[in-house]
Amino acid sequence: MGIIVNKNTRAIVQGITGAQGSFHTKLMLEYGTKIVAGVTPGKGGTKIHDVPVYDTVEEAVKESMANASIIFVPAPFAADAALEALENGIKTVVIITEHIPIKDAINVMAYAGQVGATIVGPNTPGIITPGECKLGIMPSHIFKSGVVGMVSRSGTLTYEIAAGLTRKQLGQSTCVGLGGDPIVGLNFIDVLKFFESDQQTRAVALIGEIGGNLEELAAEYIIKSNYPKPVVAFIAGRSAPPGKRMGHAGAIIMGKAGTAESKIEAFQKAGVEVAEKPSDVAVLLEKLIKH
Amino acid sequence: MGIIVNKNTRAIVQGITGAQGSFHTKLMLEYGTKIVAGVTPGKGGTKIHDVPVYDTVEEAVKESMANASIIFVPAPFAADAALEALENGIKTVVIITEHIPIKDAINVMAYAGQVGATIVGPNTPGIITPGECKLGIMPSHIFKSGVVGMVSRSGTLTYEIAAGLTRKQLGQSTCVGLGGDPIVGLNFIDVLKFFESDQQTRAVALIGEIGGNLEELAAEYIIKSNYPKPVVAFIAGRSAPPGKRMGHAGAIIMGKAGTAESKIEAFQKAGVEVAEKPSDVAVLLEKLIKH
Amino acid sequence: MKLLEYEAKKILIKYGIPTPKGGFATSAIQAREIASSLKPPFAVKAQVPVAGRGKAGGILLVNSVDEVEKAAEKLLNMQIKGIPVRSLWIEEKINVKKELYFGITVDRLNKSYVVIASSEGGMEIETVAAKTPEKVIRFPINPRLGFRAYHARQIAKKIGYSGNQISTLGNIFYSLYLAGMECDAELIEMNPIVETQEGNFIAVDARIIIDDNALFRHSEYKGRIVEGELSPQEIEAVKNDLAYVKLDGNIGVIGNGAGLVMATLDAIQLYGGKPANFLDIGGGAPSDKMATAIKIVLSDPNVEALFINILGGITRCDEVAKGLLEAREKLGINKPFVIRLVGTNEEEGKRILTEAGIHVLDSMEEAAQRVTEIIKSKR
Amino acid sequence: MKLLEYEAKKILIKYGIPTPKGGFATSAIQAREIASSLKPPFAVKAQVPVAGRGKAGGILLVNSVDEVEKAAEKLLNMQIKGIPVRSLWIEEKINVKKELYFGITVDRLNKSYVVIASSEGGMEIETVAAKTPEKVIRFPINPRLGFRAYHARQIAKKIGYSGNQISTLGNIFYSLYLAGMECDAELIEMNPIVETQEGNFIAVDARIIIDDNALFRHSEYKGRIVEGELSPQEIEAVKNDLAYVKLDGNIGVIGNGAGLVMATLDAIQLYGGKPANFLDIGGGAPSDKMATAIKIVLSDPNVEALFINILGGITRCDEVAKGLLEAREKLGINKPFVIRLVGTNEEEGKRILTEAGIHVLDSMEEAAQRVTEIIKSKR
Repeated sequence: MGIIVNKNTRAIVQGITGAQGSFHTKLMLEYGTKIVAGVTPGKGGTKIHDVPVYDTVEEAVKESMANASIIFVPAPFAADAALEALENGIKTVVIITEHIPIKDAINVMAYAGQVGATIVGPNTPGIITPGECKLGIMPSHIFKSGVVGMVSRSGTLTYEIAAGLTRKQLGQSTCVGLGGDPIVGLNFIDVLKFFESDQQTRAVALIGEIGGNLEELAAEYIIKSNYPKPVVAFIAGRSAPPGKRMGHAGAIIMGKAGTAESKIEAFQKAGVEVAEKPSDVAVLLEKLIKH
Repeated sequence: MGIIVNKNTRAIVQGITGAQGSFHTKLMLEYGTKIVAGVTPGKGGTKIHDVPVYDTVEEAVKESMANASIIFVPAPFAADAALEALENGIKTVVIITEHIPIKDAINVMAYAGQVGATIVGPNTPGIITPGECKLGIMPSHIFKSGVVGMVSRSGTLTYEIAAGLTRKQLGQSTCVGLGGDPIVGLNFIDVLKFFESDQQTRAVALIGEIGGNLEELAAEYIIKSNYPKPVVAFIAGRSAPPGKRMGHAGAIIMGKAGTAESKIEAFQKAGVEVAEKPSDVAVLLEKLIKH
Repeated sequence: MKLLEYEAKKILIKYGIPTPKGGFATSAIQAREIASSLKPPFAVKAQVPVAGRGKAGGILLVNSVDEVEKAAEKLLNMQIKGIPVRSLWIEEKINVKKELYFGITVDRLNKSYVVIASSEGGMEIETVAAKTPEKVIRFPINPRLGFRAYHARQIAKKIGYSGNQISTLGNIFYSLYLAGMECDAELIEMNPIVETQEGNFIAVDARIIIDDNALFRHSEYKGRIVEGELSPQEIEAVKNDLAYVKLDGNIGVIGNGAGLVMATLDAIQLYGGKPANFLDIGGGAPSDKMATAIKIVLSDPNVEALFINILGGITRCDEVAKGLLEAREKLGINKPFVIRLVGTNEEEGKRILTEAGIHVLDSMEEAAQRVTEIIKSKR
Repeated sequence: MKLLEYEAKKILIKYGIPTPKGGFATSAIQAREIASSLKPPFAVKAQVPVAGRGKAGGILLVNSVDEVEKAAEKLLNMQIKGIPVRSLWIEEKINVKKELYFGITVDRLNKSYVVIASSEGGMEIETVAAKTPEKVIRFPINPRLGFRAYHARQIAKKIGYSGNQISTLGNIFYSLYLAGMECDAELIEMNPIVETQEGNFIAVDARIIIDDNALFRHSEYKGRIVEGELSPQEIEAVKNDLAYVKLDGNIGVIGNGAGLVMATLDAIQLYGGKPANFLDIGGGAPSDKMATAIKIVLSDPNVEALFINILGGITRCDEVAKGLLEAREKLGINKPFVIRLVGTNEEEGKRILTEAGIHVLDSMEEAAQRVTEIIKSKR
C-alpha cells in the first residue's frame, strides 16, 4: 500500500504542456502512474502522450475523476494552481515548482488545512510508492518496493540514499520528499504518523538537514509517541558554517539554532541511530530490519 | 427560553465607553441583561456602570467567561471588533454599528460561518428575549414575554409592531432585528429555523421590506418545510418607486426585483397572511393564536 | 457613489484593462480638439450617472471631427433621465465582433460578492437575464479564496472562448475584480466588453458604484458631488447625514428609521394621500437635526402638509419636540402638520409641544388618516 | 534580499511609522551637510546589510556637525564583518526611555508568519531569547485572519503598556505588518523601537529581508546589488541562477541538489579535507550552466582541487560531461579534479568523459576520499 499515493491514485498534471510537465508526464506514465488528465489554460482539447488536456482543473476533474494532482506550473502561478486543485476537491497535491513566494505558500497551506488535503512540497522531487505510483521527478530505477519508509527534506540526497538501500535489497514502501522551501505541506512528524499506520512499512529512513527545528521536533515525537518502528536518520550539513544559506531556503544555521549537532543529539536521545555518511543508512537499517 | 439569547447569556459590550455604548449598557443592565465586561482599548482597568472595562476582548473573555458580545464600535473599526470577539470564542455577536463597509462585513460573515457563530446585524436594533435578555438598543417597555417570535429587517417599525402586540397582550418569545445593511448575519430562513425548534414560540411575525428577495426565499422555505407554526407578515415599502434607495442600503427596487407586490404574493402563496398596515399584525396573530 | 464613465475607465486603465482611446470634454470646442487627436469613427458619450444612457440617446456615433462638435453641442444641451449633461467622453469607436457583459456585485443571500457574466452584452444585464437566462452566468465568489485568475478563466471558457483568448479575457476579468475590491465597489461592470474583429478585448463602457460606507478609505472622492445628479434637497440631506428621497406627492414625511418611514408612506397611500418624500432622521437625532429635516422637506414647493412620525428608541421625544419648535420659530412653518410622538421621553416631548399649542397623536395610522384629510379639505 | 537600514526606513515612513529625522550620505562632506539640517546629538550609522552592526562599531554617536564629519570619514574607511562601508545614514539621536523589539518573520512549523516582540530591544533578539525567554513573546499569525489591529494591541498590552499607548504602539505594530506583507518580507523588524521620555514611540533601527522568490512582484529592486555585499563568485552565481556559498577550505565542490552538495561537503570533512565552497547547479542544468559553475569555482584562488558530484535525476549525465569538457577547453582547467557521475544518461556521460581521458567514479564517498588524498599529496 505505502502512504499518500498508491495504485488507486488518479492524477492530473497541472502545467502538462511545459517542457518539465510534458517530460515527466511521459516518465510517470512509463512507470505506470495513472495520469488521467492534464491542465494548461489555452491548450484544452489537445493531447500530450495521449493524455487529454483541459483548460481548467474544474473540467479535468469532472472528466477524469482525478483524486491527485502534480504541479509543474511556474512559480508566480503555482500557488494559484494548487488552490485551483484544492477548490476542485483534489486531496493530494504534489508541488514540484520551486521558488514559490512564502506569502503564497502560506496561503495554500492554510486552505489545504481547512479542506483537509495533503500537500507534498513545494520544491520537492515528489512522492513514490515503488511499483504502484510515482508522482514526482525522481529517477525511478533506483527505487524498489519494500518495507522502508523514507522521508527527506532533500532531492538528490534522497536518491543517493534510496539507491544505496536498493543495492542492498532494502526496498521502500513510500519515499516522500518534503521539499526544500521554508513553507512546505508536510513535516517529519506528519509523515512519521502516516508510516506508523502503514502495514507495509517496517522501518523509517529520515533524511534531514541543517536549519529550523523540524528534526528536533520529530525526535521529540518519537520519544513521546513511543514510536513503534525503528528509525534511522541522516543529517546533511555537519560541515556548514552558521549564517550561510546552503542552497535550500530553509538550510541555514541561525545562531545556535538549526545545527547538525543539535539534530543529531536529539535523535540519539530518542534512540534513533544517526548515519555518519549516506551509505551508512542502508547498513544501519539492514541490521535493524534483520533483527 | 426564546432563541439566541436568554437568561444564560453573558455579554460583553465592545465600545462600552462611547456615548452609545455607555448609555445602552446602563439600559441593558436595568433590563436585567448580564453585562459581564466591557472593552475599550486604552480604558482597561476602569469601570462603567460598575462593569469592569478591559483593553482587549481576550482579557475580557478570560475574566468574565462571556459567551456573547454587543458592538457599538464606530464603523471603520466595527468589523475588526467582531473578528476580535469571534476569534476569542464568542458565539453570539450583535453588531449595532451601521455603515460598515460591505467588504468588511463579508469578511466577518465568512469567518463567523467558519467558526459556527451567530451574527445579528450589523445596523440592527439587536435582539431581545423579553424578561430574560436584551442585547440591543430597543425601548424595552414595549416588549413583554410571550409566544410570538418576531423577526424584522427594520428597527423602529419593529417597535411599532411589537408595541401593538404587547397592547393586545400578545407577548414575544424573542424579537430579532436582522439589520438594514445589504450584508447581515442572519436571514429570515435562519431565524424561522430557530423559531421552529423553540418551544416557547407558537407563531411568528415576519417584518420585511422592499429590496432583495429574502422574503420570497422565506416564503419558499415555509412551503418546502411545511412550516409548523403560523406566520404573519408585514412588508414595508408598498408605495416605494423603483430605483430609489429607501434609507436602508438594501431597500431598493431594481427593475421588477424586490417589489412589495412580489413579496406579498410569495407569502400569500405560502399561506402566510400579510398585514396591510402595522396594527393589523397583532389582529391577525390574535386570531391565529386563539384558534 | 456612482462614478461617471470616464472616472470608471481611468480606474480600469490603472489596472491594465484595455479601453478605447479617448478624452474628456465639457464644451463642443474641447470635444472637437480631442477628436482631432483620435482616429475616426468616434463615439460621443454623455457623462451622466444613469444606466441605460445609450437607449436614452446619450451616445452619438459620428464619422468626422465636425460631426463630433455638432454631437457634443447637442448632448450638452440635453437632459438624460432628468439629469442635465455637463460633460462628455469622446473616444474611438471600436470594431465590434461580439459584445459581452462582465460585472461584479454584492450577493446578499450568499453574503459575498458575485460575478455576473454573459456572452450577450451591450444592453442591461437584467434584460438579458429576463429574455435568455441561460446566457447569464452567476458565479458566487468564495470569500475565503476571493476571485482568482483560474475562476476568471473558467468563466471565459463558459462564455464560449478557447485557446489564448481564455487567458487574455480571464486576465481582464481578474483585473476588474482587483479594481473593484481595491476601490470598494458595490458594483463594477464592463458593459459591453467587446471582442474585436482581430480577437482582442476592449472595455467599451464601464460603470462603478462605490460603497458609500467605504468612502472613508477613499479620500480621493471626498467632497465629490456630481452637479445635477442630486436635487437641492438631496444635497442638503447628504450634507446633514439624513436619508432623503424625493417622491411625487404633496405630503412631506419625516420619521425615524427606514422601515417606519416606509410604512408611513404606505399608510398615507392606503388612506388615499400621496407622499412628497422619504426622510429618515436616523437614530438618536438631536433637536437641530430635526429642525434641519423640517427645513429640507419644506423647501420642496410641492409639499402642502407635513407628517412627522417618531417612535422613540434611541431617538428622544423631547429632542424631537425641541427641534420642531426651533424650526417653527426660525422658519415660520406655514404648512399644516401632524405629529405622532411615542417612546423614549414621550411625556416630556408631549408636554413641550402641548404647551406650545401643538396637538400630538399616539397612532401612526390615525395620524396618516388625519394628514390625508387635511390635504383633501384644502382642495 | 537584505535591504539597508535607510531603505527599510523609507518603507516604514511610507506606512506612517515614526522614525528619527535623518539623511543619506556617501561622503563625509555630505554627512556634514545633512547633520547641519538636523538637531544634535547625532547618530552616524554605517549602511551595511549585517546584523549586530552596532556592536561591530558601525554606529557612532556624536554631538556636533564637526564630529559627524569625522565619524563619517572613519566609518567610510571601515569594513564591518568583511563588508566595506560605502554609505551612511545620519540621524537625530533619540532620547530613550526604553528600547523595545518588534519583528515579523516566517514560522515554518505553523506554516505562517510569526510576530516576535519584547520589552527588551536594542540587542539581537536571539540573545534576549537565550537570556530571558520570559521577556520574548511569540505570536503566531493565523493565516485566515492575518495580523489585525487588535492583535497588535494585545501585544502592546503584554509588553507592558496601558492607556493610550496601547493604541499608539499597536498602530505602529500593525503598520509594520502591513509594510511587511506588502513588500513580501521574510523578516521585518524594528530593533529597537524606542519609547521616548515623552511617551512617544520611534523606530530607531529597522531591518527588512525581502523574500527572493517574490522579487518578481517588486520591480523596484530589479538589478539591485549592494556593492561589496557579495563576493565576485557570488555575484556571478546569482546572475547565472546558481546557489554558491564561499567557504574557507581549498576543495572546490559542485553538485546537483542542495542536500547532496551539503552531504558532499560533510564527506570531504569526514575524510579530513576542507571544502572551498558550496555550489548547487540545481535540477536539469544544461552543459553551459555546468561550464559556468566550473568557471566560478575555479576563479576562487584558494581552490586547489575540484570535486564534481552528480546524481542525475532531472539532470542528465551527458550534459554534465559536455559542460565539463567545454569548461576544460575554454578555461584550461589546471587543477586536479575528481568526478562522480551516476543516474540519468549515465552511460553516455561516462562514455564522453572516458573518451576524453577522464576517469569517472561511482561512489561519492570514494570520490570524497580520493579528492582529500590529492590535496594531502600536494603538501
